[in-house]
Amino acid sequence: MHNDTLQRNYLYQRIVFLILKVVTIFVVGVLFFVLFYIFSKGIGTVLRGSFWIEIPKDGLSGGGILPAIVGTTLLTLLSILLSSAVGIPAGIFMAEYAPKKSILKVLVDIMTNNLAGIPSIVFGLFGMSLFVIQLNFGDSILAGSLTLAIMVLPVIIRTTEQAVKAVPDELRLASIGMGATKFQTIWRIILPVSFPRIITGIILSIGRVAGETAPILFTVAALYLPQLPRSIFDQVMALPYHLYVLCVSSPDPQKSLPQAFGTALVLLLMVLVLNLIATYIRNQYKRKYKLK
Amino acid sequence: MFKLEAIDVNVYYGDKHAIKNVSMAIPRNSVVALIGPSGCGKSTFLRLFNRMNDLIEGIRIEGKVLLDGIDIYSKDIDPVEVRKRVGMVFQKPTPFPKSIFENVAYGLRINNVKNERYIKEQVEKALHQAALWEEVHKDLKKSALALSGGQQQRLCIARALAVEPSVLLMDEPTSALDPISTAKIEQLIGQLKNNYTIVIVTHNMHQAGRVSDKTGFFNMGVLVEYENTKKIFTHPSHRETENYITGRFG
Amino acid sequence: MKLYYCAFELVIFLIIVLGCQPQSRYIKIKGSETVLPISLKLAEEFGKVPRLPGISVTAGGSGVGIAALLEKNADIAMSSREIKFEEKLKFKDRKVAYCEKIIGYDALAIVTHPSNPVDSISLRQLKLIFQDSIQYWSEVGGHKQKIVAFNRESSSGTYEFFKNVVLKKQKFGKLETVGANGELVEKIAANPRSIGYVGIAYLNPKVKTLKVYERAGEPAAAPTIENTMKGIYPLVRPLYFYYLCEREKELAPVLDFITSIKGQEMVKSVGYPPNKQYYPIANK
Amino acid sequence: MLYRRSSQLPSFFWEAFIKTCGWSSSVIVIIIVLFLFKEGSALFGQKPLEKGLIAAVHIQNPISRLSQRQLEQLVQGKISNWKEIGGRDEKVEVLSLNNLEKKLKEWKLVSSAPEELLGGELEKLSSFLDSLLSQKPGLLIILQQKYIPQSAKPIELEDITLWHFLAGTEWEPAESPVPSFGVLPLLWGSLLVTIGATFFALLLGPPVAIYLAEIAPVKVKSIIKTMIELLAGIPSVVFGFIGLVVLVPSIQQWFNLDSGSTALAGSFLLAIIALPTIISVTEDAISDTPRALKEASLALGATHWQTIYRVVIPYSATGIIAAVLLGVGRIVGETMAVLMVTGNNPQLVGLDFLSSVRTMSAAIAAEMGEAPQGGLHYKSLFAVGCILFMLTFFINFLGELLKYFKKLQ
Repeated sequence: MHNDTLQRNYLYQRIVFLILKVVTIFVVGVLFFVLFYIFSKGIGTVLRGSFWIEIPKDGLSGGGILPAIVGTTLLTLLSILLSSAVGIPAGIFMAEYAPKKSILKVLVDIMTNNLAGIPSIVFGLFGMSLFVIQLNFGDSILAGSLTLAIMVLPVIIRTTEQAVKAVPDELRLASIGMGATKFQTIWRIILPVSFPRIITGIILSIGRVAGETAPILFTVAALYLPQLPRSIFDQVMALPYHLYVLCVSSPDPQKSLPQAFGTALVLLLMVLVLNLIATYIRNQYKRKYKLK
Repeated sequence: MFKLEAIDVNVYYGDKHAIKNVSMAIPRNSVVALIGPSGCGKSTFLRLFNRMNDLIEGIRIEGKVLLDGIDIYSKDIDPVEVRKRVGMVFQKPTPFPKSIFENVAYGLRINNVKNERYIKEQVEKALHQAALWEEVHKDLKKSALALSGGQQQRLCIARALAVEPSVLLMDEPTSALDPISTAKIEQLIGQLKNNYTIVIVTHNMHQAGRVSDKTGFFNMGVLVEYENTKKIFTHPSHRETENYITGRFG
Repeated sequence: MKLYYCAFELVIFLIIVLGCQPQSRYIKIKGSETVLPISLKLAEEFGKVPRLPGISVTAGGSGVGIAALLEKNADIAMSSREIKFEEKLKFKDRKVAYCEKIIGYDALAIVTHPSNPVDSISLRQLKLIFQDSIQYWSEVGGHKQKIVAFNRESSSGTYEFFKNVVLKKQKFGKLETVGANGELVEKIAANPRSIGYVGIAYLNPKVKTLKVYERAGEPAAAPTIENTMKGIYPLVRPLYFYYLCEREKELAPVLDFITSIKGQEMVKSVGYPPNKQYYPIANK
Repeated sequence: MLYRRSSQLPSFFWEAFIKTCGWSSSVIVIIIVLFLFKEGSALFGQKPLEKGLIAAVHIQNPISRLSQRQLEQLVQGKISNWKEIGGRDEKVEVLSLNNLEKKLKEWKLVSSAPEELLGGELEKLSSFLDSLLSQKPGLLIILQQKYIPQSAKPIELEDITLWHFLAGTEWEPAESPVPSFGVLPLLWGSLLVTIGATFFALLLGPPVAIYLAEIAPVKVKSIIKTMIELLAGIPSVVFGFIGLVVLVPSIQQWFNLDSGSTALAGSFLLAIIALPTIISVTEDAISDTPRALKEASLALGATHWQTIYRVVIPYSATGIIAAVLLGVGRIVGETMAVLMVTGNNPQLVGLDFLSSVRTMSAAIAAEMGEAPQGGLHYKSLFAVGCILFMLTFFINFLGELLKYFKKLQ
């Protein structure tokens, strides 16, 4: 009789595991289908060299996506530089200098935490109202990258803060015990140790910024602008918005479908490569600093 | 004049009275061991000498601590300058994730020493002093994290010595090490005594007996007894001390 | 860390260097989705010639374009309807004068799925369909199946035109809204029971266009460039460029081109009937 | 030598820089939130008419005050006689700039453009309305102040209230002259899509995580997990694109619908977008279960599944819920994917996943371009943004709370 229970339990287990396995295969299958589908349909377009170096032609159904690539690169670069330039010091400040128990710090903590999870469209709203209208930058690279920068700022602050806090206290004490000032300790010990983690965070943010559409919708993106920008007060095309445009605003969506698949694949590749780099750095870091 | 002197020191953590009215004088070029049960305040007391306690929030310190006759808690003293003069070695080995060379050169670099030759000389000297030179001189460029625990601790000692402090504080420097590494460090302390004043906190009474000239016994924040090591281990004048030393404590 | 410092410098440098030209050099065209193919082509043509100003195109709908013109967020508003009375007033309030150019015409095509047997439809039937009063294709000569009518966003000039001309300014029924013309065509092509309205440049072989007549007994006409130019298709509307008169000089390259024969041929090549005023060839 | 020296200049500079950045970003963070709420709350306390417009009636009309609802019904023609709301027995005629031309033609007062009667600058409008009011005492005029004739008195209008906004069932912000700002259809749209997506995510996420953490061979696990983490970064517009190309037509076919752009498509797509995050975080939570606990259970003779079911899942429950909340937080505000696949119909539907809905985020994205700056529509979209903000804030807060309790354990 005892054996029976055990048998039943095993049978039960086998069924449950089978279900779990099937669900996993389904989910992984769906996710891979997305990748595979885009890849197989887009590869032809992407391999066409002119796709990378031409402007879109024939009512968005031909040519390349050069302006969008340049636009996205510019926006991403500018916004990441801006947000890192403020966010990394701010993260260090939060971790090392900010008064630990003040109400302000708690408030800022809560806000930063939540802003990191707030929908990007809300940032778009904010950026449009502040930069485009009130500061009168107009639809411009400046307004767009400021909006994107503000969107990732909380993420970068958070990442930096966590990376800095992850540095063991002993190192801090040891350095201070040597007669280093607080700043020397941060500069020479804490930053070098936490830098790979900060960089990883920034690379992931690059991926996010490059793929975001909602914040640039009203701040910078042009539906069609067959030129490269010359000033930060110009509009630009951007990859994710271009993909959206190809899907919904193209005069003939069916004809521009290959372009859309190509654009999607470029976006996909970009994000995948960035993620791979981040993973690589993280692993290197783990190997290098096996800290207690 | 004594090298270090604490006069009527009281330390409070918030409401807690951690060090109660302690006075202690430490002669030049001697080794003083601080012993006592956990939480008795000996580590807190040790950290008074290089103002490491300043980093703890809500701490209040009363009394005087003199280094070469100067009160290091007076208002116009820079704690950073004090710490440069009073080196410290911690319980756990704490090498920085840099090369061995850079670890030892760290103190010089933060003092803005730019002369690479001088730095090289000092690093070599410090490694010699810490009895580590023989073992590592071939791989100075290697990461300090690759060293063994005992080597790491000696590296930390070398690191502290490279800036030529006059006092070395050691907070249970061997408690995380194996017996062989411990013996090496104890031997090292004996050698360093000639040039440095050393204060060491230890849980290991035999170690205190082996390395120190004078020993202070702390209990509940009070310095119960402070005597020559030999005397304290053979004829303690307090009952508490005797109980602790003979292991009948608590 | 030096790298980080350099990056910081670089940002400041970029802002200073790039920021020297505070105004965009591009002519911003904004507005109607219907006019979009013309503007896309226009921007493409201008992009090929370096000495001509660059053109940046944004869609959004006729209303958006005119509002942007008023706020000076656009240089040219493309519109598939005439400027509204209340919009005129707003320009008057701001004391700026707008000018308009009719750059071509559009025949608003009524499209269904190719499998639909219905060939022609009256304006009155259309009105009832889009008000949900006619619910079955059988009521207009088709199969016995429910009609699915697709509507456009209220910011669209096509929506306004349809509402004014076909619905006589009355309210639409509860219909599904589609954001853009191209999307609408895709949706119609995917649904055998559907009906919708779209500018003729957006037509493709995957959908069927219905012939439209005003009253019973009148001949029904298909939406073609020829029929439009002959004036026998009932749902024809001009396509406009609106701009501020004070800026006519700066915009001259665009305006001159679009009103030239070459420009009108471009309009025709996109699929819209040209404006006879600028395209005398058609008069012959 | 021990005495205080002046700080070294470069380090002083950098320290000041760090502090400046720290304080300024704290300020930025707080300003964003304040700014958003300032713009959003500006909607309330406004008259429900576009700026500069005034509603006026004949001076002898006993009605002097109208609620927003009444105004809407008057304009929409649902109230056709003043006596329905306590006035005299007069037919209601609404006259505004929008229908001025049409009404004048209807009343056969002009044949072509209204300018011929009213003058190019509408300078004669006011006196014309004076005479019109005497013929049609039931007239409700909605015009700029300067056109209101002397024989008319302005009506006091109720301000737009928070309640109107939250409980209103009609979202027609572009309607002129009296727009309606009922956020309920959008809120329900967001909720419907979120509920659906959460359902799919709960159905699919944790099982995969359990499989990966407990059952899958190490190699399979590491490959799949790396891949899934890579997928977490894919832009939502790419998913939206695939949804538009693959999912929407399929749903249309499977369910034999008029259009595949439905809440269901949105739900499924959002679940797919959130799944990588959910799986990855849930898997971490499950892997955190101490080995000793599992071994203790196995040693008592429990099968692997019993151990998972009775030890691992209860132990990591809070972590799993926190992971799902994290995913839901992302789902609620997702914009591009929903904009592309849910059909964007701002109608209040029931619990019908096969209907087309417009979510709050999609409403902002679709309408912001057409809303005139500073107008009511613009402000109302900010108010929608505030709701979105609070919703995600609340979900994140729940997540934080769970983490906190987990720590207490």
